[in-house]
Amino acid sequence: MSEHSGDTGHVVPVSTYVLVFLALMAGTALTTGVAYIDLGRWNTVVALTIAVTKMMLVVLFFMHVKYATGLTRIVILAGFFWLGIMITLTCSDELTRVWEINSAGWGGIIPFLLHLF
Amino acid sequence: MAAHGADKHPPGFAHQFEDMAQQKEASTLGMWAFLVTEILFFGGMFTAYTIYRELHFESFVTGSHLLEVKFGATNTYVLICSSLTMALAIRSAQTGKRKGQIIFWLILTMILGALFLGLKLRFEWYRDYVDGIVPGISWAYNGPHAPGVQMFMCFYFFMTGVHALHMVAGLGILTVLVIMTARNKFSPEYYAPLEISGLYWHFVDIVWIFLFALLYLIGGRY
Amino acid sequence: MSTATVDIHDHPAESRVNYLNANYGIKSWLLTTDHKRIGLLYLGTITFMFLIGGTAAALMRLNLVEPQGALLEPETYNKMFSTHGIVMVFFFLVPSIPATLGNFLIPMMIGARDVAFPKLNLMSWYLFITGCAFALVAILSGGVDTGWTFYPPYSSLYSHTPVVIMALGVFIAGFSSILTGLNFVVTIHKMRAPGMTWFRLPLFIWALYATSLIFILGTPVIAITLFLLGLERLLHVGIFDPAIGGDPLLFQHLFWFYSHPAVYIMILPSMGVVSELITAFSRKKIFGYSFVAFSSLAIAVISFIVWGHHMFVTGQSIYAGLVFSVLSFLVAIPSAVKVFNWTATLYKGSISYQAPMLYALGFIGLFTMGGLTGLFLASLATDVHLNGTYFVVAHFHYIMVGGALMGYLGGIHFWWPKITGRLYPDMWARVAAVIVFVGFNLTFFPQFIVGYLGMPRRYAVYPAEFQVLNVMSSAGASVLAVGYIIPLVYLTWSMRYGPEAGRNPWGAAGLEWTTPSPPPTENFEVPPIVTEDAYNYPIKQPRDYPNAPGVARV
Amino acid sequence: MAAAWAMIPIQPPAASSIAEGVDKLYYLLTGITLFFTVLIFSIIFYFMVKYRRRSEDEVAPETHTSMVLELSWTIIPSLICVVLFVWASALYVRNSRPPTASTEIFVIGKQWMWHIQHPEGPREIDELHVPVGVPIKVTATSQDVIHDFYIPAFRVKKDVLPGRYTSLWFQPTETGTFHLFCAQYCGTSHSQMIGWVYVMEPKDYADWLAGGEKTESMAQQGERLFTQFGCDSCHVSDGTGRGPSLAGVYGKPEQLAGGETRVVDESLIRQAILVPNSIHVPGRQPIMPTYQGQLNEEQILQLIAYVKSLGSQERNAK
Repeated sequence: MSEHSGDTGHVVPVSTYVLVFLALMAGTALTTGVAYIDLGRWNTVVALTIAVTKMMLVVLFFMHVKYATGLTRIVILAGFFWLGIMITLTCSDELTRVWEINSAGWGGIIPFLLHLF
Repeated sequence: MAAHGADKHPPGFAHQFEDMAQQKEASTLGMWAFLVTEILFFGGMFTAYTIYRELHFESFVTGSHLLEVKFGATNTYVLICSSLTMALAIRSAQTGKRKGQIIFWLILTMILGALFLGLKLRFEWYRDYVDGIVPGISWAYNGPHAPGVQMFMCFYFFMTGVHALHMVAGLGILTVLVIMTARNKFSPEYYAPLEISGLYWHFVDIVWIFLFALLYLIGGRY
Repeated sequence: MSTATVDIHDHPAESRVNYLNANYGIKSWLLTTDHKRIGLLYLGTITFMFLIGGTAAALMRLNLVEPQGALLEPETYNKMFSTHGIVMVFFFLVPSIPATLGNFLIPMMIGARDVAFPKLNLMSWYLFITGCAFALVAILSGGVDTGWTFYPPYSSLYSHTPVVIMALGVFIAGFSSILTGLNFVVTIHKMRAPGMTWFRLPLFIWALYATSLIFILGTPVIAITLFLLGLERLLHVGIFDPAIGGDPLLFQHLFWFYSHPAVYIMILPSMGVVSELITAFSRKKIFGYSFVAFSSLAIAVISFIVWGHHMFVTGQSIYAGLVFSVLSFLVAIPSAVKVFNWTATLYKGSISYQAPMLYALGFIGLFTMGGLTGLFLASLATDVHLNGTYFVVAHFHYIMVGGALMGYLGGIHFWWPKITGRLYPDMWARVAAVIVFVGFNLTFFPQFIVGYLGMPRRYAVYPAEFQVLNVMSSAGASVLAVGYIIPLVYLTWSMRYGPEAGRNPWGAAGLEWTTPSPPPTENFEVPPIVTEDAYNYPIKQPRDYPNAPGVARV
Repeated sequence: MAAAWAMIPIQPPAASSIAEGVDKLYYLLTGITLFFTVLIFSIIFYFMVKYRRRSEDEVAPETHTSMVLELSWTIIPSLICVVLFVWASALYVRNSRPPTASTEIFVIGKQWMWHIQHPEGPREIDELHVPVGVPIKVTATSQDVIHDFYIPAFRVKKDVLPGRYTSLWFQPTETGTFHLFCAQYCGTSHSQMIGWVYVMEPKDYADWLAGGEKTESMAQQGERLFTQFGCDSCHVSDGTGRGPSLAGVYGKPEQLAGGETRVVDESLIRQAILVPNSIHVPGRQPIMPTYQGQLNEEQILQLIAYVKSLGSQERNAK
């Protein structure tokens, strides 16, 4: 038979839900406010960090992953891992095309490879 | 191991399973696997967005400033409220509350979902149409970075459009849940349809959280 | 395998209630939630699609007999190879083994009554035929001419054919794949019989588990990509449009993120089938069970990080080229491990050569060649010359036809007695297997050479110096066609006139052989409890193959 | 019979300096493929005969998984793959870097023909004349869909993309006539988008260039466009205009806003003409208007040739 484990029927107290809800509302207010402050490149970092935090709150409490089995967590992580593969390897092409022309920085790897062989 | 063929099956039990616990685990795992496909479905657009944002940064900032933060933020609040009401609807079923209470939370969730779509349509998409910043349908933008801004607006409409389609599907699912609740289908032993529909609803909420950050707040609004 | 003692001397199939005669009428099929019947619905559908794709291929090969085109206008030829590619990839090969044999066998092999979500399973089939219907509408309204790859900007802004309808068909069929994969993953995780631990699973299950992971993780990306392409075509502006700074290569990245793993959707289930066939017909435990099992998972994971080798000459960054090249070589290793383990399984076996085994051995040979010629394309310097030529066409046909299709035919022949309760004439089946093997090599081996000579693919007309090799290839294709038609005839014949098969005509191990043929609706008379590893040859229960081909009748 | 086999071609002409290296690797790969195919087939045949089932009740003896075998057929293929990767990649990197003193040719692909332009002025359609023994760099773009510039005899191939430049290079080693193919499906007449490459002795090539009708060089045509579109009103050569002087910029690294440094090449000049405000040079206002839609691909190439000629004049002066 299959592995029966984990407490999928965990009842989360209403107070937890309300606290998470308030945190999410506060997070939204915060991220909107920060957008009006000039942080340069850091604006994006802050906006994404807050978005990821909000996502974690929703996933862990509203979606009960805090109380879920290891299998559920692996499934979720796999989803994000594969999204990471897609973004990383696509960027490895799209964002390095100008490197070929630019001999500085990583572009220097080509003469290096030529030397090697 | 629960013996198959026990005389009395709880309501909602499907014959291919051994017991309710196995059935519930299966449906939860199934829903999570489906959400993984959704991550990658939206992920295709997020990948494209990431790359173009890097390549056409200035255009994307200019395009982003055509959107109004107040509507994006309001809609974020609305969706977070709907997530709370959804969670409370499931909790009511879990703890065996009267069906009236479950239906109350479900309908409140639907109202909030409909409010989101209404705001989006009336105050954003319709105005964009009037202002001529809908690529391919009504395009009259003449400002700086015109090609890149058009690209940004393509992303804006494709991403929020696909998200809105998911909201509409969610409203359909909620309607079915209300009917099922009214017909006394759920009990503290069997509420898996509520639970997994909740997962879907929260997922759609999460997608919006990212869309709000990426489309409205990108590169700051100062 | 079952500890319960079951009288294996079944009454004739007609007098027993089984999944085929449990109820009758068209409605009992169209509304069925029985995984076995759904498998057969798929079998019928994909056979029909195979005939369409095969007809397109036949017309192409006929046209290429003469350099100036023997039959078709270039425009028609372009539609033919597009139809062939789209139908064969999305509507035949991707669903072939998973949706037919997988649906039929997964619950039986793990000792379950059905898949986890039977209604969802039926919905998958309805989605699939809806996708097929869209594809047929597109074909009947003239056909698309984009190639199966749908590269923009040709497909989005230049083609004058019903691209949106065809893309929609593929999009819908994609959702069918997603739901099938999801169903399989949950079934394998949650529905295994008592005692059926992960390492007692037949390797077919491991292979389909790996395949299902690709369905779940890859298919959504092709869905959204084709969706964006359709929008671009409808709105005349979109994210792949170079006029507004879009990058057509981004489409190729997203397309191959799914479509390269899709090759492994086709080949992994075949590898699973071959693991079953090799063990059954040499009566041996598989050599290196865990290596074969984990190599399936390794292939599934690695398949997602190699897609850039389709783009070495497209203007992709040289750095990405280097990364994708080294990753592409990685996939050779688990593939090699599988081939060597199958070969080693034969060592000291008791090998018999019934038709399924001939297909399995043919698979190993052709897959070896297909895999090794892949090295030419993973190597950057040679890929520059060979990419986009007939060498690539030959290479992927060795994998997708020599590999995937041989495995599919082998599997159909192996489990046919279980599915229908009938035996087919083994002699005809052996003849057909040999014809397929010979015809296949005649068709595709010359294409390696003509590709190295520089003949680009998708050419309706070509320089005269390539004619000899093209004529050879077309001649081989006609042999191959005969090899495909013969099984269609005798398998259909056997459904009515074949002798009763009994439970286990091959003397094979595995839960599916412990139940009557055809199986009862709930698969097993007594829910099985598993106490042994897979492939525990010699099987301990009495063998039952009175009518088996090649066996002396008492 | 032997004569019939001889009719089957098995090798394309090898007529560039790149071909030899590629062919060597090809033969190595063919050797590896043959070796393993023969190995697997022979083992299978041997087992098929030796261990064929002799009686229906035959019981196969149990054999156990051998870690040594498993490891060896994991590690040996891995080592072969490492060697192949290193060899193929080194060759590829070398084959993708044109020698600095290459002669340039410009190619525009459109459905369904190849427009080829020599810097000296002559234009050709579906024909390419080149001198033997000289490295030649091809810079290509497309007016519509994706094409692919493929010369099998030289073992070179590159996609030709709309909105972007790609390039390849080759050095012909033999005179003769060779196929030019489009190797990326581009629509109805894809298979007729083919042409010929004529490799000539340098003297014959010079005669060919001089013959035919007299045309201005690409740089001269670009200079006229430079005036016609009013580029010279801002880009004044002494640097006093509203835009920077373009003298000598080609090939020099330019510091851009955000700390990025890019060498001024064909792609950057193209970007500057079509999407000027995507390039920020510190201390300059983004006032240049876009010329998208006003210039065709050929004119852009001519302008680039002109800008490049300014650079070489400056270098010559030094």
